Amino acid sequence: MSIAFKVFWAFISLGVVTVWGLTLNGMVHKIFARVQGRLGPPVWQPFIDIIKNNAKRTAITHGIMFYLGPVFRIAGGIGTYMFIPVLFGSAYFSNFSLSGDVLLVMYFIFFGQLGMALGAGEGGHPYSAIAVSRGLAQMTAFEVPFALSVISLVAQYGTLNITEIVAAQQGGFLRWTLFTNPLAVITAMISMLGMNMYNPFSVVIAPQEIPIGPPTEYHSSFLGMLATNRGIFAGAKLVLFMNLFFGGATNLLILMLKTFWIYMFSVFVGAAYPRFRTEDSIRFFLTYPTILGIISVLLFSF
Amino acid sequence: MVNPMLLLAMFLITAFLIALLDKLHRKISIYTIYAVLLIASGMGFWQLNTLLYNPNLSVVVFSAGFSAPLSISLQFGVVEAVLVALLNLFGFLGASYLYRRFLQSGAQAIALYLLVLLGANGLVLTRDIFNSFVFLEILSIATYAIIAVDQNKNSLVAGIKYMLAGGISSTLFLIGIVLAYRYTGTLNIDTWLSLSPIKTPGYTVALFLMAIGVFIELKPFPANGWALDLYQSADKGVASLISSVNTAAILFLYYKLMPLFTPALLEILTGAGLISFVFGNLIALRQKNASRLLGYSSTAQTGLLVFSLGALSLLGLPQGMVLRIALGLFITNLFAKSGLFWLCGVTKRNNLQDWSVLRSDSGLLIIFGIFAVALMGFPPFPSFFAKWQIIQIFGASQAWMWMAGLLIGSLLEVVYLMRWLGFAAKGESQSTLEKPFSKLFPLMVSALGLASVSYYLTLMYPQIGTNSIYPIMAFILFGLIDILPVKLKGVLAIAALSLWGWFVLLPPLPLMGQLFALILVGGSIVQIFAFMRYQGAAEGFFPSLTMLIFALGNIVLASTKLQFFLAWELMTLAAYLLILKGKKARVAALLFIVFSSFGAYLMLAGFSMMPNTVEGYLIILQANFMAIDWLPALLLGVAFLIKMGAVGVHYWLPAAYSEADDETSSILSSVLSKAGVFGLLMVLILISRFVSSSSISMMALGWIGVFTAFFGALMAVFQEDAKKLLAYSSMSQLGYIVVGLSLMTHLGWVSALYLAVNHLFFKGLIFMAMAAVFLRTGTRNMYEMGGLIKKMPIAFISVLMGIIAVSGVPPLSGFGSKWFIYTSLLEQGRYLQTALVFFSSAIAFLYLYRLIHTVFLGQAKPNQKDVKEAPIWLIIPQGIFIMAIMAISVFPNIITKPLSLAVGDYIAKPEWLNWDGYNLVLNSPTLHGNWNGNLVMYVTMGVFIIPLIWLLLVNARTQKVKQFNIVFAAERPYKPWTTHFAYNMFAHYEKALGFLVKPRVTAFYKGVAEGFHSLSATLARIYTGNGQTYMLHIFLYTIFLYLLLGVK
Amino acid sequence: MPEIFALILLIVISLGAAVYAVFTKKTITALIASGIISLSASIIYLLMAAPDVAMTEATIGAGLTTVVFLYAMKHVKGGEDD
Amino acid sequence: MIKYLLVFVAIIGIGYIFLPFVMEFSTPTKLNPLATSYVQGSVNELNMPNVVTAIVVTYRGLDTLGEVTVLFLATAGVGFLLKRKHDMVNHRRKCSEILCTGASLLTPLIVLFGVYIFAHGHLSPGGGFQGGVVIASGFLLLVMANISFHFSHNLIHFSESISGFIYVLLGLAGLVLLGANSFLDPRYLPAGKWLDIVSTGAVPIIYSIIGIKGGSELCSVIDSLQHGGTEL
Amino acid sequence: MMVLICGLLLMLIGIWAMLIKKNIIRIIIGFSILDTGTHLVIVAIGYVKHATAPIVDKAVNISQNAEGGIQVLGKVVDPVPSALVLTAIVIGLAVTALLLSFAVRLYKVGNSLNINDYEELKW
Repeated sequence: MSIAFKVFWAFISLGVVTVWGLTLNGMVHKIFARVQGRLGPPVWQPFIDIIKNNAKRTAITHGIMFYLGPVFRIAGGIGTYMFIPVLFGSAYFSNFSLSGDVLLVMYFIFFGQLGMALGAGEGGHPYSAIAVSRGLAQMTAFEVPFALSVISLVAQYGTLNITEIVAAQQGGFLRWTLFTNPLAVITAMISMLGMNMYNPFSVVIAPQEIPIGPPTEYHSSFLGMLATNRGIFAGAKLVLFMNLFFGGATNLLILMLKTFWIYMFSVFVGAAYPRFRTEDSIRFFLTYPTILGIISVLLFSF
Repeated sequence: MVNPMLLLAMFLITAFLIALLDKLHRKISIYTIYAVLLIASGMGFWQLNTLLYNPNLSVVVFSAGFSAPLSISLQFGVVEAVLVALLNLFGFLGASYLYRRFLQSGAQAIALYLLVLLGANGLVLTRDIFNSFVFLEILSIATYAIIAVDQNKNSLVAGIKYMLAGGISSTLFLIGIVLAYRYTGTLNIDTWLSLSPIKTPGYTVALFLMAIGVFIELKPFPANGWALDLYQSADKGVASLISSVNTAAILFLYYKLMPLFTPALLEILTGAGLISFVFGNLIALRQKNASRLLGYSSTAQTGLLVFSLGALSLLGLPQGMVLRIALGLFITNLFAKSGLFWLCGVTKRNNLQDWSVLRSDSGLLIIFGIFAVALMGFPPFPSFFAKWQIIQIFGASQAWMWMAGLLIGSLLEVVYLMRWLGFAAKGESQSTLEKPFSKLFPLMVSALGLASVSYYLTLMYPQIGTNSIYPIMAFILFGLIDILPVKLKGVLAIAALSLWGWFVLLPPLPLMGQLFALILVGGSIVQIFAFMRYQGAAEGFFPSLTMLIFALGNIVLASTKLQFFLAWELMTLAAYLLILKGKKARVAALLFIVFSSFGAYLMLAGFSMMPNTVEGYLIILQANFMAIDWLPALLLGVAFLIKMGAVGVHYWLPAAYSEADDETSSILSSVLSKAGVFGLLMVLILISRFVSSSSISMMALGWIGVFTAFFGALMAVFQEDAKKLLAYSSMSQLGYIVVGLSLMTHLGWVSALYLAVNHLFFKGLIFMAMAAVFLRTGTRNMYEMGGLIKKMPIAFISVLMGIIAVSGVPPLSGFGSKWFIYTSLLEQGRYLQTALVFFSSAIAFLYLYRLIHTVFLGQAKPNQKDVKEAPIWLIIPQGIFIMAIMAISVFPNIITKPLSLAVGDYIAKPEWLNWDGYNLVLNSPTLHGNWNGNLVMYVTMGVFIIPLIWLLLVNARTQKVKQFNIVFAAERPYKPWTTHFAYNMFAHYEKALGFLVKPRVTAFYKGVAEGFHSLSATLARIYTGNGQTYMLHIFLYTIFLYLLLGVK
Repeated sequence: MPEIFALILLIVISLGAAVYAVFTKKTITALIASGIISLSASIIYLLMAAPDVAMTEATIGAGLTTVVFLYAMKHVKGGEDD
Repeated sequence: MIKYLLVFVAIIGIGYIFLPFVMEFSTPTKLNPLATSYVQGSVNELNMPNVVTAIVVTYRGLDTLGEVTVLFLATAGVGFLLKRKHDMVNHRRKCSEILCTGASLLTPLIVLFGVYIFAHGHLSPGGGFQGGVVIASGFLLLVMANISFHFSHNLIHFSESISGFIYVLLGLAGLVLLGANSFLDPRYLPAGKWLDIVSTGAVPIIYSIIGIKGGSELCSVIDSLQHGGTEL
Repeated sequence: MMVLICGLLLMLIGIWAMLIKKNIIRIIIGFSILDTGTHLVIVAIGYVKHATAPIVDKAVNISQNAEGGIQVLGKVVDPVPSALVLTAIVIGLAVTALLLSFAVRLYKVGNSLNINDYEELKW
């Protein structure tokens, strides 16, 4: 497959995941609203927001990093997605997954966060920096169980290659990691709660304390870009989880189904629990899920 | 040959006639004794010269026309000649120091002084035991009397204590002589030696009394209270005389008697010498009074000499070798100790902290430094070689206790001398010194003499090799041209080092060596530019700096253990001097040198247990064919880990990195730590045949590395001081390297080396950029900065590149290092270590974000509104490093392939590791993975540029607002800079995980230091100051040794 | 035989004087006791067939040393007793 | 209390150290070879009846030279410690007539006796030091008795210096006349007749010089100690 | 034998005096007792049973051999210890004199001769 072709299909898949991710976001808001007894925004509200924001004409900037922050953010989102194979066995929906393995993906997640943090930092608003400090702190914590579960997978499958991990799970749902290595999956799902930053781990965008969080100073097309990324990034993460733990997907329908339920898990938890303080959430991640993860690693390393 | 009788006659005639000469004019008598001493010294040299060309010359002279057992014989052999030459030379120097005293005191003092020297010369020359007693008495009584040149209460009391102690010991000696005469029927040592051994208890008693009489005169701990008081209270010229001439002569007497002793007796006295060395140094630890400290040190050094002579003889070494080693120690002590006493007299400061007067006087400071450094046994001074040889011998003979004692004592010595040096170099003082020429002259001669003697002794060690000379030469040459402008010196240094590196260093090295040579020397050369930012001459940097870099090269180039250790010590010394240049670096430098010395001594011990290497064939090449046992490997490993700052022994690291000057910190962190990596790698190569990744030892090493990485990162998070943050960050990164090395696999080593190279680039880059920031803002506290991105964009870009590389975020080279580490760890099934490494590198984000945010982003401080970009000299190295990082990020193969080849010399590249174009493919049975740095770079650029273009399209005309304008959030703070979120940025993290980084290590080392200090204080309580108690000590000590001897 | 008795007598005298020199309160008596020790020692030397030593001890040990002590004590009046 | 205990322990311990020696000591019945050869050599080679003197002046002359040096040292040390200003006057009781006369009569006799002792050192017991002390005691008598007597410091210093100088020269003469191994060898002068006062080479001269030297040193010591130095 | 023990006891008593007497003059007296004891020990060691002084005069039995050399037949005591003691006595005097002058000097400076009053230098 020529590079141009590959790029083309990568964009197609990107478009799909963006739309799907944004839709999921919309659904989440709706669900939260219903749980809280409100009517809630329409499901397509994220799309409206993006268009509206991009259309705004007044814009100010605090400097070059401020300007580049959203770019870093979305590049991180897209990049992460680009290194994940989307559909198993599909030559078109494999993106650039050949250029690296799961380690690359895990690290590329940081790319956007770091850039965003820098941009937010230059904004000069203390809320941004506070939120970033909380977010990074929490991130270090939830990465530990996540890494442990990935390591457990490596011990299990002997590969870092996502495609190979998916391949190993083919042949009936009983071969999914969910069933062959349930501890690792539990661990990973708990850490996903942190990754998605819904309650109880919503310390970054804690509305009562620091309205909006890192994007405090962002507006107009910057904000639009960030909102777009929220869709892409959510999609990318979901696809990654699906690949690693839930047998991957061979077509888009299964992909949508699986990712929807994976997402809904964190949403349901989020709707049911109050928020942790930062230190509590760090402690939480470093205790139960970490212990689970260690057990799962030990189970497969002997 | 010179007739030694003439020597004695000359002294006597002069002494007797001096009163008459003095009647003519005071100066005549003074100059007469100068002449006499110089002639005597010349006679020594002449005799030495004669003997060198005519070694079979008879060197024994009899008196009264009868031969030996009947009459008294004098021997004027090589050793005697050396001693006569040196002692009289020091007599002369001491006399010139006492010039003013002599002018005041008159003929009697001059005659007494001369008689001290007569006693010393006689004691050295005579071969008759009773004659020794007579000369010993002449020496002692003359010394007692000359103490009175300073007739204050303290020196008089000390004199009485000294006389009583001396009286007791000479009585014991005399009784011993006569008792022994009863058994041997002779008083001549040579005749005595030819007798068959006598085995009755009575004879043993006689020997014991004789030995103890001399031994107590050597002031062993704890029977030496009198001597300490003397050193403290006497005129410094006299104290110097006692510690050098007097002690040397008695020591030689001890040496002459040694062959007579039974092995049991010699063993006990040797042990007592070692005790004296260790405890003398231990008590010196808490001394605040300079002369008393020197007293303790003198005790210790004498103990060391007694110990070395005894131990080496007990081990059955040839006397020539014993003497050569002892001479190395002796000469250093002679020059340095008397020099230090004279210096005490020049500064007239008793409290160590007041020695900061030397600060304003660089000449004296250099002299002081030479003495202190020589005394501690740093190269190139003779004591270094002596200690090296002793330890090698102990290692070969498996004399572990002796070795341990020697090393512990030496370490204690380093602590107090370096603390003292620190006070002198870094204290606060404005006062000036009165420096009469008569007092400066002996100091200068002594320092120069020490240096030149070192040169000649260095020549005696052919295995040193010519390369080892370069660092010292560089130090001297750059010391001489230190007044030139710094830019010129920088160019010269860069040129010299580059030429040397290219033509001398690189050609003989294998790939691995070249790699380290590039890291160590190349990395340093780049950073020399930063030193050129100073105005004027910026004295003091370049000698140490060039010495450091040459020594670093020599470490790689070493082919013998001695060369390696020599280069290592020179490197340590140079680094110490550089650190000491920092404004508040006194404590930090002390910590550095103490920990480094601890490491160096472990290394010394380790080397002693390692087989000898072939000269001229690089160690790193030989390592492949050699093997060492686990114990040397452990010792060497710990030594190198200390240099790398592994967790537990990292205590020195943050202090040294943060308090040194910024350029120095950069070199320390980015380059110097790699010397430790090199050493550790060497050790691992040496043991590669016995261990594998799954060995317990390597697992343990891996955990050490992981915990270093983890705790380093965690501690970095909580720092307010940017340099401390970077220091801990370095520690953390070195932890990854240790983990990689511990894997003992091809991939593991490649990952470690990749990280080493990378760390050089990004840490050098960040340090340079931060150096610029510190330079411009004048603070290192991050919360006192903010918003500097607009003022210092280049520094910001450097730091940005640096932190992306550190954090391992793709696409920059840092990700490569992370990828290598994880895959190599996972490949070996070290899953839990992988997890902790992952956690550490996640924590890295916290401190890196803190670094860049609080310094460059957020709200600018109003007092920093005029901050400018850094000078070009700091930007040049940054540029070089950025280019390097970009190059290996886009084309990772230009570094990974050579690394793999280099490692391949030691551990073959496995089949399953492939370089597929730019794609790195791993297909091991246990792990599959791949990484294509090139493609990732392009993809990343693509996904970055497309949104950027989009943003530029829709949002091209943004309105630039002032930094303080954060109105969009509907707020306008009254004082915006107070909203800069910087101080205690990760308070929540500290709440959650702070318990892990409670300063346990600090508490531990504080506890150790405290323990040593209170031990030292407790031991010092035995010196009650009461002369009678001191006598009691002597008796009890004698009895104790006697009981140890256990005569039946 | 009379030599032996003389020897024993002298030994007893010198030891007694030595003990007395330790126990006496006054320094001057201690000094005299020490002179007696030297004197008896010098006679012992004579009995031991060492006339040279005897002479030396008598003149230097008993005589001169005592004089030196006396002169020294003249200069430390008031400080010479315990 | 502890101190007394420790002193007790120390004394017992020192005694204990000598115990093995005392246990196996028995008075010998014959001389050891070295002593025998001293006795023979003294008689045969030096022609000297007093073996002790032979050893002191000749065989172990270097020791004696050292001994003289020690005495010189003590003098210099004492003089140095108890230095006095030149105008210092001793206030002493005037002596009685009898004492003054007796002392001035006795002194020359004592000095003469001292000279006898050191001049016959090679023949009979006694020698330089003993004679020197006797001379010194003569002068001591003068000092104690006579108010007007002062040691002539210059004289004392001069005789100290010159006699020491001559002693070394006499030693060096052996070196020059008899060869490299003959420092302090008195045999460059004829051995003379057995039991003659002018016999045994240079020994009488050397012993006399030692006597003068010792005497003047001891005088000097006494002088220094008797005035006790300046008040501080 | 008796003299040897006497000398040793004198030495011990001298040491005892040096260790318990507070006054410096008394300590020096102890030192001179120690010295005397030492000299006694040395002389005792040189003693030969039933021997005469080492002075070859009429009291000593001598014979002349063929070459004119004199053979000493009578027993004399060992002359070596005697010679050593001579030196030792003089040295002892020198030390004592010097000690005393130190004491005198010290008394003038510190106005006390109690050794416990001079403990400023310590630790």
